[in-house]
Amino acid sequence: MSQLKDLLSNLSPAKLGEAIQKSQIYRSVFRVGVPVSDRKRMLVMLGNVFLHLHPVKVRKSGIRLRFTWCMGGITFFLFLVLTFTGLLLMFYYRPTIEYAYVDIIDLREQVPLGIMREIHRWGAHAMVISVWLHMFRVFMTGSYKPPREFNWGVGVILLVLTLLLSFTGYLLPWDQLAMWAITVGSNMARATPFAGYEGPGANLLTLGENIPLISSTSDARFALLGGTRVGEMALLRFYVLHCVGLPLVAGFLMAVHFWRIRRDGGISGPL
Amino acid sequence: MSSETPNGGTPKPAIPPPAKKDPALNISQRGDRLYTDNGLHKWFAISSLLLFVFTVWMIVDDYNREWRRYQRGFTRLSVLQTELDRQAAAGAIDVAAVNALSAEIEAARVRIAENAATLSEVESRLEALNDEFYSTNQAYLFARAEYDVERYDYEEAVANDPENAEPLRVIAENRLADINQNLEDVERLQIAIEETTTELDSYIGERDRLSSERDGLVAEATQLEAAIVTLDPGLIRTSIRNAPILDFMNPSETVNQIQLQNLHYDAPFLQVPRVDRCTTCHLGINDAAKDEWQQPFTAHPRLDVFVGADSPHPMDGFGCTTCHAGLDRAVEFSRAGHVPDNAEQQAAWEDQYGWYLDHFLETPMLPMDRIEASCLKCHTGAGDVPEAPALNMGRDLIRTYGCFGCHNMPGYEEVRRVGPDLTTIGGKLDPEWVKKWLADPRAFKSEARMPKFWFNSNNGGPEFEARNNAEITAITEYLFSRSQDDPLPAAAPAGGDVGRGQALVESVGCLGCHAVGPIPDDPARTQHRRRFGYNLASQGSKTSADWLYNWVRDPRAVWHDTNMPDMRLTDAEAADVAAYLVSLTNPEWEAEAFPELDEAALDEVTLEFLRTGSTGIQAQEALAEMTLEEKIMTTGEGLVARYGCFGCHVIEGFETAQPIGTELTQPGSKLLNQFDFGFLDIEHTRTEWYAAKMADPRIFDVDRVKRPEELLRMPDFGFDEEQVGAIVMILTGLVKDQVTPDMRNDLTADIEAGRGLVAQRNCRGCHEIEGAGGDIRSTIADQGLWPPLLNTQGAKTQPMWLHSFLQEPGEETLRPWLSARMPTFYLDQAEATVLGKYFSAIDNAPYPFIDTAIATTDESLTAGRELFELAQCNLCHPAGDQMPDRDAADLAPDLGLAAERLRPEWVEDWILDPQAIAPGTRMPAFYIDGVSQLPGILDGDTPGQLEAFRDHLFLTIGNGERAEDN
Amino acid sequence: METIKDIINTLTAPEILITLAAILLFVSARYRHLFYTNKVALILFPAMFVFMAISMFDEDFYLIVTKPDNVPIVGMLFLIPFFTWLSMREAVRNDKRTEEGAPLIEKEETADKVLTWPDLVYTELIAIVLLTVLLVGWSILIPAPLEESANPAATPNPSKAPWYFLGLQEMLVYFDPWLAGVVFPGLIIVGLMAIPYIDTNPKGNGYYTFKERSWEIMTFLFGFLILWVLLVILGTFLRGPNWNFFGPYEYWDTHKLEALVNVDLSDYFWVRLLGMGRPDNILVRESVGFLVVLGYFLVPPMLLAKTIFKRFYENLGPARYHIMVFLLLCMASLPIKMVLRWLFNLKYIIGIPEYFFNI
Amino acid sequence: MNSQRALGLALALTLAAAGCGGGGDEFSLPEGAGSGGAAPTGPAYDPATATASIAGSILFEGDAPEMPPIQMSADPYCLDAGAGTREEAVMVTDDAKLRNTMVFIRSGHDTGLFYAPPAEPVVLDQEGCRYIPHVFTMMMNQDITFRNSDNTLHNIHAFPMVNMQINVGQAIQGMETTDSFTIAEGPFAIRCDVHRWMNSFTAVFDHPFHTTSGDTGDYAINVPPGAYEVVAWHERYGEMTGSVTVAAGETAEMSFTYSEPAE
Repeated sequence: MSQLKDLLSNLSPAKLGEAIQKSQIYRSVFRVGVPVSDRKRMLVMLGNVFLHLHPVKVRKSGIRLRFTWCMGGITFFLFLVLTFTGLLLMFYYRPTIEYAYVDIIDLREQVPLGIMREIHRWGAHAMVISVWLHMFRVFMTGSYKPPREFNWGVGVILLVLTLLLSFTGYLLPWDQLAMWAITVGSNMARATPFAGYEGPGANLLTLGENIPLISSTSDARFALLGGTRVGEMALLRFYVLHCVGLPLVAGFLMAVHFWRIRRDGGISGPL
Repeated sequence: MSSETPNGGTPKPAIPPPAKKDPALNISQRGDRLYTDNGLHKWFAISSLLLFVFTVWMIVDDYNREWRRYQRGFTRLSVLQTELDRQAAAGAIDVAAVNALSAEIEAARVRIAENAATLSEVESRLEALNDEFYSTNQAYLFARAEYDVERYDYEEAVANDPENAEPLRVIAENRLADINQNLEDVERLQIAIEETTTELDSYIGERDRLSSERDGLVAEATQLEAAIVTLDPGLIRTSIRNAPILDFMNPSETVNQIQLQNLHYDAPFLQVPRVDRCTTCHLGINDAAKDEWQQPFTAHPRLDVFVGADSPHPMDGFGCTTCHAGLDRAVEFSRAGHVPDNAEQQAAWEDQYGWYLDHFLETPMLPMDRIEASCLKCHTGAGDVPEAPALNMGRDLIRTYGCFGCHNMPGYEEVRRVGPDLTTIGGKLDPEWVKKWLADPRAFKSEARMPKFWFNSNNGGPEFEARNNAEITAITEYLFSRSQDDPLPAAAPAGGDVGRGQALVESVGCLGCHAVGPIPDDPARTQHRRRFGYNLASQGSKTSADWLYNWVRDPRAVWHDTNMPDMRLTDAEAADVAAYLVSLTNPEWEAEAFPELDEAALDEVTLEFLRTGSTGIQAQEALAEMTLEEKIMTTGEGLVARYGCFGCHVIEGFETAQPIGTELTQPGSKLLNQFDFGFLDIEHTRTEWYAAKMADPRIFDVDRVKRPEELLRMPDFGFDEEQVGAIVMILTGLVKDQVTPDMRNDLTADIEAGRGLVAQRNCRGCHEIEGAGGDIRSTIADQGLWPPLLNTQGAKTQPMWLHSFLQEPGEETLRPWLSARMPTFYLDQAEATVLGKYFSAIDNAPYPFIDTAIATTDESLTAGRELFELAQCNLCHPAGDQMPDRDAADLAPDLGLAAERLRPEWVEDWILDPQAIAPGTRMPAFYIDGVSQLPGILDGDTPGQLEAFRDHLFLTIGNGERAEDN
Repeated sequence: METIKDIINTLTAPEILITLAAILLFVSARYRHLFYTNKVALILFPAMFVFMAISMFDEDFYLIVTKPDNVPIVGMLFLIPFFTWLSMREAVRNDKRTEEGAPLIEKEETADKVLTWPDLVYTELIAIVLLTVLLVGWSILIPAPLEESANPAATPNPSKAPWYFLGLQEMLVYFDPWLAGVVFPGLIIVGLMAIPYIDTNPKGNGYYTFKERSWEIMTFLFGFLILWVLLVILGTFLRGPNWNFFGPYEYWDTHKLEALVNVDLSDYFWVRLLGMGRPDNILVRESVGFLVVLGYFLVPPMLLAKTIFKRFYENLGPARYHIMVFLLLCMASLPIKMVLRWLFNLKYIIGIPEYFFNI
Repeated sequence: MNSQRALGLALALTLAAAGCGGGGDEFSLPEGAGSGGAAPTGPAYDPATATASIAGSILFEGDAPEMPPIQMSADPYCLDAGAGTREEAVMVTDDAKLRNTMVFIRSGHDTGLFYAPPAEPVVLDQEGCRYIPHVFTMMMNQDITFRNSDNTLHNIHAFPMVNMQINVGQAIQGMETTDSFTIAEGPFAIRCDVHRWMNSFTAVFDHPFHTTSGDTGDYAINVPPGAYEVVAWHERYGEMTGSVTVAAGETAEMSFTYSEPAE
């Protein structure tokens, strides 16, 4: 009887919590326990694979919104949001010209939580803006200066990748907006010097007298679109780039970017 | 560092040193923390709450779609309706009968109770038997299974190891004996159970029978009650079924869709199968009982033609957007592309549904007054489409006004130019008349079909007057100079009488295609087919009596390509008609004279033509050297080319010229940005553009500054609003959507070709075919004198007879009471065959070989004679040599012709209910709702009587073939 | 009201808008103590908001602003000025403190390090949650755009690139595609990546300041705000059918025409100046253009190295110096070409359409 | 988008309630959904309320045109049975009243009521190769019985514009056929196609306030008190209308005068 009483008294939430925290399972997962002491708080930062991207301690100024605008973090979070919603959208979207457009209509009309498309699209736009603003802030605080020169360079590539991700994604709904935006955008490739058939120097690249190397079916634009106009092949190319190619590269560079932030002294501040 | 507080509280910082700097900068001076935990918690709490709210909002917003409201409403109404039906069914129950049965059941129950002991003994016996049966049967089945294995072992051994097979055979055979024993046991038990059940039934059977009888009386009400429970299983169950996430299993609210693999949503350059989701909201569309339900639940108003499973266009095969257009996959009111029919509806929709026009929708729904345009997707021929009057009017207009002369249009490639041959203009008209005619054809007669090229909205100003007159003069002179006049075959005999001529024109059938002056509206039927031939008003001011005489006497002799049939007029009749037509003059017209040619204006036009291909200076020099004659010829030829006169008229030298108008193969899919709206303030839609263009083809030159030769050239046809609407319907209906041939399998080439020919020859001017036409009837007051309806022509007449009749209609007089006559159309073999096939195809009648041999009995023939006499057919119908004693006008068709003219099975249908086949016919019915009104013969047996009628008609009166008895 | 609209329509013409914006940028930087203050912000941003709100009553303005894909640019219209103002305000404050001999704002806190958990991690979490809320709300209220299905036969007028590339598309007005679409974007990327290596100014590392790096900041702001963001906004809101300019309150009439009377430099030289025909030989014809372009890229570096860029030349050394000046000259070529176009209707400095080589 | 509304809902509703609550309450069944088919649209009319009366005569001014005899040679039977019959278009009594004129109420009666058709049928007889009566009125859905009292073939061919045409052949003497018209419509003819001279005229009403001037040239209609538009219709002379107001228990006098129009 008394044993039962003991048992019951142990069932109070506090005691239960304590018991759980003492259990082997809990300790195997959360090495440190509830980070209530400063020591534990540091250990948490060191012990967690995600959190250890951050140093244990940061400059006060470095966490001020006024200073960082949080734009880098927002950009990364938007990238995660886009990955997640993009994954869901891939279940419903077929990158063929027959179905691309009607699948988007279905997402709007019928698919439960088709709002994922809205989140994906607006998130993508927001990411373009936030990445610009991140660059703007980094410049204005002079944070590209040594020792962060290389990381600035990585950041510039990431910015370009962000624009390319957005650009490739722009085509996928296969509506007039998409097709003509990509047509206008990709038409510029036609004018690539030497590599585009309307670019300067292209008609100098000939075999013998009059066998052109660069024609409308063998130039930079053709390589980009897989055809002479924005069609089925362009859709597939852009889809693969959008869903696999570019995110992989961006993910890899992001890892470098974050690692270099740590290596180069964390969030910048006056020396 | 070591100070730990529970709840993750902040270590109390040391008291901050006084701020050294501008406090506005808010520089924290507190130790190793920037924020307080409570502050962060507060922010976190607020943001989390917001996130929760927004997440809920998102799910609700995503879930709460418009269509759910309709589905809930529909379920609610269905429950209400079923409840009303149930009440009605309950009210209709014969309560007395139910009560009587209940009493009997009670009595039976009492009797059962009296025998309770025996009953229970029988029941327990039955139970024991059932138990025994179960175990015995199981033993039998197991033994069978063992035997199958042993038999296989034996067979296998025989094949592979014959020496050792014998023992196995013994084993299997022993087993077989066991099995037979088992089977016997089982069967014995089955019999025992059956007997016991019968015994039991003798006690309780009566009660059960009575009960099921009583259930039968209330069955309808009970079923409806169950239906209500199925429809509405209660709030909680419905809620669980339709809850977000859970609704992936078996929701009652769901998006309904019709998938159409063969009908495509026509995206540019590719075809996507349609997925019509319209029935998600239009839930009662296929249920005739819901015809008065409010939208969106209303049943389709024409389930006999559309949507209904038995209609020619069933929902599962054709969907909705194939005809209605709109976005097939949308389930939201505006996005689906609903388009209001009028401003009132638009206001109501905006109020009720927040309606807006989705400008990104390529094919918004067609408003009701333009829905017929969709028929053109499948009904691609040039003939009429049943039940589409406006569309047919449009097609008639295109055919009669000859749009295809200048514009390439599908379906009209082989049709000849609509205007008269101008290579013989000199023998028919005089130049003064032609000039005045060109200047304003409708001043000559309001119904003129020739469009107006000059003095229109873009060349009607005073500055154009001299120029227009010069152009008209040049064209006229040019045409006459090229005319090769053959002498007329005969001169008109004297003595033509105007009165007799008028009577002839009004009675022989001219008015099926022609009218004299404006055509009065007739609410009973359309009149546009009477515009097929030229309006006869003012004819006397145009052509001479000689010409008219030759024309009406034998049109083909004057113009071999004419559509005008031969009315088989005698010479005297032709003279009368010519006299009458000559008397129809237009004195105002004759009083006016055409202005003299202004040579300066002519020079200006001539110069335009000379300038093409040479410089301005060269042109000036060339002009200076030309005579007036040469100028006129140059200009005339140039103008014929510029205005494309050869599109409608045969003009020498232009026989193979290319049409000058815009191609109209898919005008309904022409992209909006390819239309030039100019500065016209109209809505930028295809329909509006076409409507404006048809109402005034030059309207888009308004406010434009152009040189004369750049002006729009399409002439003004003077269409009224209705005509404009009809043509716009055709234009918007010719879309690029491709329908696969198998979707048109009911619409055979025979039907399309026949409809085309019927339209081309204007058969419907006089006859009603497929329920439409017979425009001439408006001019004939007495229904009895109307030309025959051809509604069941294919089922009615024998192919051979029809074929020869169509080619030589003058051979025999079928209906002596009619003054209108079937003209000779000079149909060739092929055309007569087309019509024969067509009539047979629409009635699903065999063609061309049919069996007219009649199997009969002598009794039937006798009965036929009696019936024939009783019904006094001979009172009106001539029958062979029996001629009724009546005026020819009161006679009915000669029954002597029936055997070679009619199909036997049709005769039976006809006698059974003449009004059903030819509403308004004089032929009386002798069968009311299928019940014979002629009792006493064949015991009043309707089918027998009908056969007897037929037999008499074909075998006794006519010389039909009697089938061999077998 | 109509007069005000007309005035704004006139003021937003590209030549005026870009000039005004440049002037505003430089003036505000010159008088930054007055301009980048809280007070100005409190007036400026609400005023912008009110201006937008009132403008929404204009049908044409409403149509273009509420086009779903233009929503981000409307956001940018507020975000970019705000963050420009914010960074400049911080810079001004820091400069003031430096002048007074006080430590920088950031510096004061730099010494103090705080624990990442919870201060940073927690605030990041809150930021994530709030951003999610924003995205969800935005997504619920504004459906993603979906127009009619793609149709290669129906070219919309105007056809626009995605909004973030509209700066490049706007450049097409002044340069041929090979420059505006390929070379310049490449140079932008290269130039951005080169910044850390040609900006050797050790000051201003890790804190806001204007005074210590005013040259770098002004160059960057000019490039980013005027030559990129402003051109994006211009391309989005003010370019209509046929890429013609339309004021914010103007109806996009497809019939509107602009006279194409631009001429090449060779025309100016041979026809207008020398009064003779253009030589047949392409190289001779375009020799002036080649001279101008070569001169543009060769002469200024030398001159500048001797004069106002003397300090740079000494600090950077010849290699870095020449790269920097080359990039600067490329950047400057856009406004220079703009001005030449606006003032002289100059089309190409070198125009060899035969080889698609037009500058 | 109902986002704004949904925002309000969001806080208040749990997911299940939001998903599965009521909705669709704004819809309702069409009127008369329960009775299953065409039903009286209003309360039934009580004939006892017809306490007033409209009465009068159809007068004829001038000399009555003489009706020509009918040429019945088409059917030998008729030659006998109908010997001496004259056309019946204009028949004037000795006191100068016009027979065979329809009189009916066009407006003024309560259209909200349901007027039940009389149970007894109208009878149209064919005797001596003519229709009896020559002019009559009836109600919609009222039975009409055609009777052939002649020993020859007749067909009864009604030519309504709105209703279905009827064309029944009656070959046997004494035959009766019953039918009805389901829609109210103005006067139309009934003819025999076998004997083209035979004709009769009727009209179908959705109310009981109609009669003919019969053989006497007088008529009377019982109506509830009220103001009415009264119409007289004659097969040759056409329609005349008049207005009348009548109180309970009173009889309003309403006469019409026809005359042969001047040629």
